[in-house]
Amino acid sequence: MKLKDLIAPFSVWKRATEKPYTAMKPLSERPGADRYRGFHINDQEKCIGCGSCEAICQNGAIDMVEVAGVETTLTDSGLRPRIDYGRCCWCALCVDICTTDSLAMSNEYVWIDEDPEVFRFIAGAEGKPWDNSEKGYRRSGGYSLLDPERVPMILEDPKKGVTSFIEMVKGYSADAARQEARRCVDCGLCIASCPAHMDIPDYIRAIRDDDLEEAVKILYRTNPMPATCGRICTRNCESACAIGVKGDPVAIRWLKRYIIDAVDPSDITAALGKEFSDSGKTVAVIGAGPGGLSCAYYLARMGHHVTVFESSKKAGGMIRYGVPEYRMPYDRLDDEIAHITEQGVTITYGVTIGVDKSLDELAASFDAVFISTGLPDASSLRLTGEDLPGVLSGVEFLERVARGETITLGRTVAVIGGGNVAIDAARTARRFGAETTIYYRRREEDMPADWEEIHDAKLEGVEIITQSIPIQLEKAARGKTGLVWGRARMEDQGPGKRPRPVLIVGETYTAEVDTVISAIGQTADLSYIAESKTASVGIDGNKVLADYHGRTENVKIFAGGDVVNSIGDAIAAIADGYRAARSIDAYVLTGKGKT
Amino acid sequence: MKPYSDRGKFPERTENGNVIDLDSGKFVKLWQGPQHPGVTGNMSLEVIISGDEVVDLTTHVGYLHRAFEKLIERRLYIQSFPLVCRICVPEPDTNEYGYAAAVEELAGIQIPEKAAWLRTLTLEMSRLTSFLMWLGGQAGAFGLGTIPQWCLAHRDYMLDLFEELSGGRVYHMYIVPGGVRDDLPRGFARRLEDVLQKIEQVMSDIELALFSNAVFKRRAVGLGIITRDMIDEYGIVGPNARAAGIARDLRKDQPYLIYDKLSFEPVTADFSDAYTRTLVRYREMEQSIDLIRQIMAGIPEKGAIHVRPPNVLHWKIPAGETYVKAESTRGEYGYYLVSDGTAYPRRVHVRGPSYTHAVVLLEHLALNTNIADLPGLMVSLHTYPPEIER
Amino acid sequence: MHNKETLPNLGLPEHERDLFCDARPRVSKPLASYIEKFLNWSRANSLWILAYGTGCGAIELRPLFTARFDISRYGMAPRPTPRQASLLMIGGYLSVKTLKRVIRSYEQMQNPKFVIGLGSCTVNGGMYWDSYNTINRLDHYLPVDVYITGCMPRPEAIIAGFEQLKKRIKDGRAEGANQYAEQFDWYKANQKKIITDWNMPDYNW
Amino acid sequence: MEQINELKARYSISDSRDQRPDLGFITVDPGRLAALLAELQQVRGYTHLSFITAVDYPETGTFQLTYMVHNFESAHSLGVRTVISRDTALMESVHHLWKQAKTYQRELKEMYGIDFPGSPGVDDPFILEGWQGPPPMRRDFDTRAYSEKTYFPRPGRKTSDPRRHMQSRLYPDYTPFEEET
Repeated sequence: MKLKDLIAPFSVWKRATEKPYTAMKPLSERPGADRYRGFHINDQEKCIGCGSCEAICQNGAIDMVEVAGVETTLTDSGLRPRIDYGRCCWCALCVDICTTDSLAMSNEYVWIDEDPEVFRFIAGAEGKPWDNSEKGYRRSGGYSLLDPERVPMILEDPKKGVTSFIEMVKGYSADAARQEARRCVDCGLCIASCPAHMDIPDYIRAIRDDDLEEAVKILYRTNPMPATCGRICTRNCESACAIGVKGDPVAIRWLKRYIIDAVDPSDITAALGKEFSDSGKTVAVIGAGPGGLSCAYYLARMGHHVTVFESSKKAGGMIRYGVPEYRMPYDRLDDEIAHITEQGVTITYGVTIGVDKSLDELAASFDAVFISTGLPDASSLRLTGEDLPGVLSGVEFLERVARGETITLGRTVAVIGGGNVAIDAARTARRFGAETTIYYRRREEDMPADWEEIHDAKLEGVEIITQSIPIQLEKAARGKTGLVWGRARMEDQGPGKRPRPVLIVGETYTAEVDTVISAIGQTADLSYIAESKTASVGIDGNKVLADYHGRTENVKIFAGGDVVNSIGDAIAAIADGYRAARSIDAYVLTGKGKT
Repeated sequence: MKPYSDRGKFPERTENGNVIDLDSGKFVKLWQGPQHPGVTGNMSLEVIISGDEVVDLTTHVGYLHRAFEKLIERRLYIQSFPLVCRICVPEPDTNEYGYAAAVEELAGIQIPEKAAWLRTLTLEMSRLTSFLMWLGGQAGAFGLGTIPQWCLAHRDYMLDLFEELSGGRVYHMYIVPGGVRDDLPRGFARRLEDVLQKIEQVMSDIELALFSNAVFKRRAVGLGIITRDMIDEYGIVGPNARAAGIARDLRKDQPYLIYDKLSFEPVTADFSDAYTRTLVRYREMEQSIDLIRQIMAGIPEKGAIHVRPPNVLHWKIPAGETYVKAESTRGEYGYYLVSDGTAYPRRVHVRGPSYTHAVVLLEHLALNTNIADLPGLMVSLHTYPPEIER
Repeated sequence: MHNKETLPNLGLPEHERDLFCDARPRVSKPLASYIEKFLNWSRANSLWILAYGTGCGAIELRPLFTARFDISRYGMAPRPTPRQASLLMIGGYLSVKTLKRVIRSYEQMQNPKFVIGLGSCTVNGGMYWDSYNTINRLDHYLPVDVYITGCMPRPEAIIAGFEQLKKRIKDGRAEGANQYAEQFDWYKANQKKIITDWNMPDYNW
Repeated sequence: MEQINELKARYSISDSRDQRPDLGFITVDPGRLAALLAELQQVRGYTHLSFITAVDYPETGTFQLTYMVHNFESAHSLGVRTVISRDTALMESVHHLWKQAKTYQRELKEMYGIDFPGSPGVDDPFILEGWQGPPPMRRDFDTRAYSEKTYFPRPGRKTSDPRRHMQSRLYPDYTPFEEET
């Protein structure tokens, strides 16, 4: 032992005069660091109740519960996370996965109680002292667990596409579809927005698991025309998608299309099976559009004998005659209709109710009748000069193209309107080589047409003039038609309302074009109902009055599709058809109608 | 000074082992722990003494068994990273790294360079933090009360830095599969340097107060000698092995993260007893401080910190198996991961160095030591029971 | 053989039963209120903690005892033996094996005695909620005075928890030991339900 | 790995694979395992045993045992795997090669019910105490169900699935078409 070993330890006494380490104030006042993972905060306004936090919590600490003052809407489940601090480990995975970035953590950390039952709270809704904390853990910019970007869709080269009617959207490959399907967080918020309430997360899961047979079964549970909806659906679901809050919504429509394109039509029949009972009941369906076909399909699978009366030569309704072939190839539609007729549905073509057969006759010879005649006629522009020879309606134009008629449009075309029909007409006109311009009253973001359609139309060289109100149509030189239009400004209508276009006095222009196509809406001719003596039902303008279940005031008559609902798209008609099929089934089996 | 191993072997040994007849009155059986300040963590030692000499020792573990490996099997891949850091409380980052690296390897994820630097930084910071706590414990086990006070106070300054960086004091949960969770906060380098200087200062005091302390020397020298031929037989790793002159350090031998870009040499000594092991770890603390400075000098200014894995709620990892290891304060710490291609791991095995150090090695080294030195011996092996039972 | 006042100690081998006390714990009646008030004030200001790190929570107890947080200034100190301690800190999760030792330690502590539960695990199982080896609800096995949330609670939160406990003691509400004695059969039944190899006295005096 | 190729025929090693340059896996018959490990340790320089562990495959009724050995000279780790029957769950002990092997074997006995006859103290409880259920690490043991039954979670928790909740609020009258086949 050295002397140093005895002395050296005492040398540290020199520290005795220094400031002690101890913090003299009560330390409970020390705030957590800026990033501290303290107690949860949740912005109740931003939160949409998707439940991803519950799904990722490995501690089972989160419950989704109802909160007073939060309504359930199509984009908000109305549920909010309640966190059990008897489970939480403050790992902040819930914050990382949050689809809206509403969930975060404060830097507060002191919560003491004598009662073990109190440590459960709905973050952000119980007025905790830390609710408005600015500090605490937030997901950092360089780190995320969710993929905000959609797998890009392969499109036909617009320069090439504009010369023919080949399908523009090529569809996902299996890899791309699985990759896109992985973006889904399985929350199911989208289901409510779909009129047919398709089980979207489940079929997306089936894609992920590569189980297409299961996916097909899920599709046909609510929708007998998935190939159609996979292409032309208005996809309200995607606007409710939780991923869409911060990034691109999951491409639900393209995923649906992938399933049905990847499966051979014969495999669909095999997957669904064909065994069903025979009830011996007969049902007439008027109109072979999506609503009629959907109703017929489900009725047939419920065991009833269905006859569809269609005035045209082919089935499909607006999907065939209103949607151009480059969006909805006819052979895919034919496959889909073939699958429906395989279920035992008879379609009688070229029979117009009210002309060849009356509604009364049908009501007398069938156990029930389903009306789904849609809105086949174009609405009037109500402008002078509408009857000029160079003016035609979008519906008429598209229908004639679909029938294969030859149409001379000339070199320049003006399309009036901003809906899907307007875009379809404009892009079809481009395929006839015409320089096409769309005139729309409001701004581009107000256009009811699908944003991807608008985008693709522009790629194909369609020009869009927004905030332009047509004033009148007049005859112009060299057989042209003059479209007189005025510039509009947008007038604010208060919060939550769409701004209204108002004509700016004095700013008028005239466009001289070869053809004017008006596409501002559609209407129906319901005289065959009004003429009926025994089977008449309530009518309001161009709409048939029917309830949610497709039941009209006449116990035997049911109705659905565009002729009933105000949404006016294919999926709404399909949903109407399905619900009406259930009502009809209940009626023909029990003889009881609306209670 | 006579090392303990020179004492006569007692009790008598036969081919079947020690002859210990508790009824003979020569022996006393004592339970040390789990509720005992002299054991590290929550474990217990079943000690048989004769006089004050330990003649037999059995380690009992399992008091902290939470079935991590079982729980991981029923959690998604992402859900386990908050779980694994709980396996070793004083040094959670090694666990976070091991788990994340194993998952990344099977998933085929290459982490960005900056994330690798940040990971190395946290690993070295946690090494220093863990050693500070251990050094306090080592001094405390020999009855020196002042040094734990210093060490834990300075460890707390390190925890402040961790809190600032990761948002957590003890459980950092900073290393996630794919990278790290956040960049360095503004001004972090300066505050880190301040703390490092404080630690250097206190370490110079510790050097005087501990290594030149007659009490410590007297008790630690010759205690629990690990000879070179024991190393592989017992599976001894880390500072325990390096103190015996075996220059094995995974950071050097099989460099991971960015250790190949840092300059350092494994610390070794040539006689592994409690005193030398303490000294080796003390030098490794100095080395850690140096490494942290090297990292802070070399860390890229800009760059991605995280690669997004596929949606973690249904992240399936291709079937396969791997074993990823890292040099923790105690030595080789590894994660053996088996994936069967589903969203849940088939098996995760956590290999902690204490598994051998605290069981077979301690049981061997404790023989013929003085009962009063047992805590000192145990701490000098640097063991954490949760690694054993997980 | 055993009347209602004694415990059967069936877990012990027969020859050992005589070695252990078989009395039931008794509820201690409070003294006159002003004396009790004074006693409670004294108790609140000298809480001695049993140095038993039962789980992760122990990691944040060490800083408390040392220089930076230094709870000695609140009259608190770690004690190595239950006989000298009045406060048992449950550091989070308890495996069944540890629970057995914790019960033993708790019962060996002298009245009045207090229990603080640290972290989520003591409330509802915490992150080990689905583990086969850890209990979910501490209050089923021991009377708990104060819970501190966190995983782990920071030293500052623990100090705040001590303040709460002191308040509870001064208010005369910290009657855990009496509660344990009153509902002894319920606690014991819960304990024995999960500790299947009960090889110690029914009450560890 | 050249070393391994030499051993291949003698120990009928199947399925050898390089996971990384410094990590390989080989599979060997259970009967040849102890001999192979002895050669690896004593001749081939794989002197360090990192761990022994088991992987449960109830689907095939087997356990895979993995012995991770390490060669410090070549800085190469080798995972020696062997597949044994889940029903008999019996394996030769290697405690004579490495001291710590007995601890691993004791753990495997307790957690998986794999017996290593001759391994010192293999039947002593290691981690668990008074455990009466099946070996808990076996995959058919449901830890969550056990926990809920034994340690009963605190009541009062209730959660709603967003999709069911939205249906009950927004379209309660809608039911999808289920085939009755």
